[in-house]
Amino acid sequence: MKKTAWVSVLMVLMILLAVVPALAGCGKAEETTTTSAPTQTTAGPTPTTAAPSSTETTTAQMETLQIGVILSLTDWFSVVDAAEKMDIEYVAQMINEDGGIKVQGKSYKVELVIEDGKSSLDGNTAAANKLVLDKKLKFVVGPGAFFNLATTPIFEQNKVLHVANYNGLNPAEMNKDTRYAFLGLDPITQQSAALKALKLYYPNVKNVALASEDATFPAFEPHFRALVERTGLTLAGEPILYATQAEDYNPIAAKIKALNPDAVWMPIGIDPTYFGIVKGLRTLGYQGPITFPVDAPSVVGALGDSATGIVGILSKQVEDPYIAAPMKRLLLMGDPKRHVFGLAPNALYLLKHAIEAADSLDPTVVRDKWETLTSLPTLYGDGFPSGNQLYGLPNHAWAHPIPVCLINDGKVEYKPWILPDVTP
Amino acid sequence: MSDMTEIDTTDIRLVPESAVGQEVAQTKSRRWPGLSVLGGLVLVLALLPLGISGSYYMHVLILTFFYVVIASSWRVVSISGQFNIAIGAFMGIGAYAAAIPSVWLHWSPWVTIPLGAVAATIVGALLAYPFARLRTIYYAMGTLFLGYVVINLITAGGKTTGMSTGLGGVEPLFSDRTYYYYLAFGLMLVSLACMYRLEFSRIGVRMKAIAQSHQVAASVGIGERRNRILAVAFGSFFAGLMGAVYCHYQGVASPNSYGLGATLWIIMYVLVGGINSFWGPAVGVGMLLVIPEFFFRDLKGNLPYVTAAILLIIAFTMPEGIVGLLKAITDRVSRRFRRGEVSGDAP
Amino acid sequence: MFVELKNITVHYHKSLAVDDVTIEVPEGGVVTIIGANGAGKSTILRALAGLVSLTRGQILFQGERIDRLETADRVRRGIVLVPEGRQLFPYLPVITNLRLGATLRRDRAGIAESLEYVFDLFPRLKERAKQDAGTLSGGEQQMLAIARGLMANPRLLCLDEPSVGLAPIIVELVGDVIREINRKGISVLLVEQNAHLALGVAQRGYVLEVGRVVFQGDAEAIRCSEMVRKAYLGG
Amino acid sequence: MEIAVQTVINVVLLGVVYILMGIGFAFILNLLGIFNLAHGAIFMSAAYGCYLLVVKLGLPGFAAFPVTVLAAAAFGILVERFLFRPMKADFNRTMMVCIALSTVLVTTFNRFLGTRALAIPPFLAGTTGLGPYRVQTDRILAFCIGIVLLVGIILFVDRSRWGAQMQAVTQNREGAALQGIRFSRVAMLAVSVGFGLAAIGGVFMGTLYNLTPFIGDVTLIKVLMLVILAGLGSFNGIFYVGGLLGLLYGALPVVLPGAVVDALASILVLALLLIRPRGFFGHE
Repeated sequence: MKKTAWVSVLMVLMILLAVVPALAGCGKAEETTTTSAPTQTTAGPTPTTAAPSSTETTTAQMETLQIGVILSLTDWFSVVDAAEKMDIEYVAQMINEDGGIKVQGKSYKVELVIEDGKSSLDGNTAAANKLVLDKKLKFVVGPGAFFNLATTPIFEQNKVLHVANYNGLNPAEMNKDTRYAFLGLDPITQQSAALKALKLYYPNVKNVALASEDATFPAFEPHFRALVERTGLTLAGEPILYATQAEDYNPIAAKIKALNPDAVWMPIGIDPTYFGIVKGLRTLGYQGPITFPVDAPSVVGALGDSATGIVGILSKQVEDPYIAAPMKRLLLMGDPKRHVFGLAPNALYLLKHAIEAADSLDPTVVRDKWETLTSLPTLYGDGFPSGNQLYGLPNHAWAHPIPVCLINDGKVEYKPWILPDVTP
Repeated sequence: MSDMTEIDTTDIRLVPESAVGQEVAQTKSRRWPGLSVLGGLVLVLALLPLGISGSYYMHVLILTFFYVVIASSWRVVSISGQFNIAIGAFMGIGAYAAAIPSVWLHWSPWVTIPLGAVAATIVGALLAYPFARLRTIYYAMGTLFLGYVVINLITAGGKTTGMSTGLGGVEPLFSDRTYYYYLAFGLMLVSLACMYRLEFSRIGVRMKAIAQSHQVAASVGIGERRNRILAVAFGSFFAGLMGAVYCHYQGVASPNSYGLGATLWIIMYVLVGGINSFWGPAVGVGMLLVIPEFFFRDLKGNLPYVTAAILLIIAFTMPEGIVGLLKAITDRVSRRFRRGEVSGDAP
Repeated sequence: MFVELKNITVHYHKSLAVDDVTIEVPEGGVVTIIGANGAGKSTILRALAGLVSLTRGQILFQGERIDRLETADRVRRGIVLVPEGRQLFPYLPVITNLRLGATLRRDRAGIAESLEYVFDLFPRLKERAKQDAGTLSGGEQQMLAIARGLMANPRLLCLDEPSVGLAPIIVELVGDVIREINRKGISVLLVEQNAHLALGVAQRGYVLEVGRVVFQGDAEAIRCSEMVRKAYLGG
Repeated sequence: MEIAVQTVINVVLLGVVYILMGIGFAFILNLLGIFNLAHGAIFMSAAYGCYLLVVKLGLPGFAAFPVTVLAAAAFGILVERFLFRPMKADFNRTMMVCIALSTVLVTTFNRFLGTRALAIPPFLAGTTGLGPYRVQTDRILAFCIGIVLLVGIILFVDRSRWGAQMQAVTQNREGAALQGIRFSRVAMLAVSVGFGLAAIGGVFMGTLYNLTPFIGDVTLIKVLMLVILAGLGSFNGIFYVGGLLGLLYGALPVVLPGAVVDALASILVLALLLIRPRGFFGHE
């Protein structure tokens, strides 16, 4: 009997152990990023929770438009997507504050239906099915990266207009037959900004070493090679590939160093890999510039004094004097020091303007209109279509000015944003 | 304690000692209520698409059917005393054997699905061969590693396998989900029938005998290695078949659906349901897949807490899984019942 | 009485192994339990050491009930079992095996003294102190097992089949060792199939058959008993 | 030449981390028969714990390191007492408990700290000259601490009372009980030492590389490989095999691209395993 008492006490403890963080987690979603930035006082008067209550009164009479969002909130890709969730919610709030999405004289309040893609193709399939079958949504934002492999067929079959944050260039994700697929940011265009910035600020660079995560690389390879050529550079040696799930990136760094390139270009990967390689390269005494998509404070925080000679693209910071107005507004809606990936929020922003341009809530009408548009506002300024030939679709993939910064000795210097080259 | 030598350094009870053929001995009258419940369930599931056609729950149920078969096939391997941590890999072999010809050669799904099942069976049996001399925890560790190697090979396969991102564009079998529902449901019924037949056949009893004591089994002329490989081949056939159908249904094949994590969850389904009972895997899938999907999906990032809590509760309160607990309860009830009628049962 | 097992009943894997057995060991005495294989002799020792729990009955040590105590607490009181099959630590050197015997002792001087004593008793072990226990011969392993038991500074040393699998000459040696141990004032409870050896060293004995005591008395009385002669002494 | 020097350093460091993790895992496996699938999560949690102590509480690295390790060891005691012991060494149940524990830890860190890649600030900043080559000072420090710890572990296992008791329990549980060794205490010690060692590995990895809530998974696989190949019940084997794995994963990426490394390394290990299915150094 003493045993059973023990067991029941344990059970209660276990349940508490499981439930308390769950509940705490629900309430504290906003705070997840503030915790990683100790210097919150510099933010200035930026109410994080006051805003929704004030807008609720004005939007109360509006009808709502549900927009699906697929993000991976659990498992490995959540390193990216957990932050995206917060920002896309801010963008929705921003749209609602501005009076929602206006279609045929009516205003629709945006309500996001966020589903967890679980960082796997299976999880994304389930999420897409849930949005399409259960919620009967007509517009979906996301998912990011190669997860579109799983979701594109479902959306196409059900004629759901879907705007991916970013994709893996796999033909199964977007091709001439996927007429409902749109893309918030064309990855090749984005990378052209990296090379352009590199050439601009380091004119002596003649060749670059390309280091990339291996799984998605085959699809990107020809485009990256063409891009290097278009920018007037050459590749130093063959591309260096590494597994997504390596622990130690020093061997990769040593390999890059052995090529002795003028600069290093890392177009695909996630933060841990970038940081690992940069740290390794700097330790080895490699002096040349390194370019990759960054979040400036994260880079400085994680790399310390190894953060030098970095040409970063896509860092969004309030102190950036060149920052586009919508992006600045987004940053000020929460802790401005948080890490903004800004891909899914941008996709939602694009979608809003496309719907308004088409003046319809029918995905097919919106699609037909969107295919005729050549300019749309984005969070980063004026967007333009890119990669029409690459995807075989007119105006489905979009690009926009890219933020650029130089990081030297742990100090960030913001540079004018670069207008990337249009991908054919 | 003369048999001390045959117990390995770690004295681990991998497959609980269930009485051989205990369930065969059940009297017919006791099986009746169970059968009628089963029949009712089959009927409800067969008619369900009329009500939920085109809803998300249909997707969940289709997945459920797949995983019931896969978890059951793992349990079939386990009745021969083999704690095989490579079942996900066998499923993956089936899936990729179907997906690669489908994507690159545009073969019909009706060809690639059987191909996947056969490939998984053959590869499964071949790979089982060198491991058949291992027992208990050595076998578990060896197969765990085997699964890891298979997934690594898939991941290193370059464009052919799509590497860690997965292979997209696998041709669908049907355009209507209802057909998938009936296909998966039908396959589940047939597979479960086959497995039931095997488990309670002579071969199944032999496998259980091997699980309890390979020496005793050998002494009565049961070929250990042969029966163990047979169990793995049988299990991997169903795992491969379901893997192949699964990848055609999802339209993609990706290594992380078949890796160590996926395999461990399949095993968790069985352990939660009860490894000692034929219906354990089905109940486990219901507990760990259907319940979270139906009722807790909106928790999103917090969903793992629910599954962890389920695991802990079961581990603490039901050592033999849910079905084990139910069985203990019905046994107690029926014993009390019988005691009222007939007194003085022989021990 | 020094050690008393009062009316103990033990089930082993749900089957009855020992049924209502009473055994008494006087202080400083040598008591033996003889019986055929599977009679439940070892089970009695295992129950005394706390490796199996009692279904019924009591175990008293100097009048104090110990049947609820953990094995370690019984060892601390001085009840030490040298198990059947020796149960050495095969991949540890002899000296470490011996020191592990003194796990619960804290008196450095006392441990050193015991070590000296067992090395005196078994000079072979001193020669092989650095060797892994698993590499010793059968006889040496038995010596080591007894020596390890002595390292705990026992007051009652229980020996489970010490002669099993040993050459006759070594069996004799075991007998000598038991007498020597007893001379130091340590009580001994000896379980044996080899009744010659057992009755040669014991003052009292119990004969066990299928979990029950069928005969008990002085060693001499047992040796003379018709039944025991027939069953265990080969004539 | 430089690449060779760097590779040697990488190999040695990775080897040290693998050995630390592997020994902890093996303690738990050999003594309790528990396949501790939460070992990677403990490793990850410790790295995050150290990060929180350094960055949030402002503790100096040299203080945070031991605090983290002790906290992990204390957590090990709790886990043994409240999660492992009630399972009565039932393999299936302990597996469920380990997976649940790992899920809870990973999810919690992912919920609260998962939105960006973090790194523990270096204990000693900068680089040190090693002849003509430069090496991160932290790596040298980690290497030195690692070697000291490994020597410490060897001494602990071979020379100390507790080490002897742990080995005794591994080799013969009942025999050990008869010497008055309390299994529950040794088990508690094993789990706590195991978790402590995992924490040391985690802090090393956290300073040298980056933190995400999922770093544990990759390392767990390596540890499983290590223990499988070394064989059950073997402590020495882990040192050799840990070195081998360090060599495979430190040197192969230099010559091979991406996923081929994992594939080749695991095939090599599988081949070795087929020669000696019970591992190379385990006791039969």
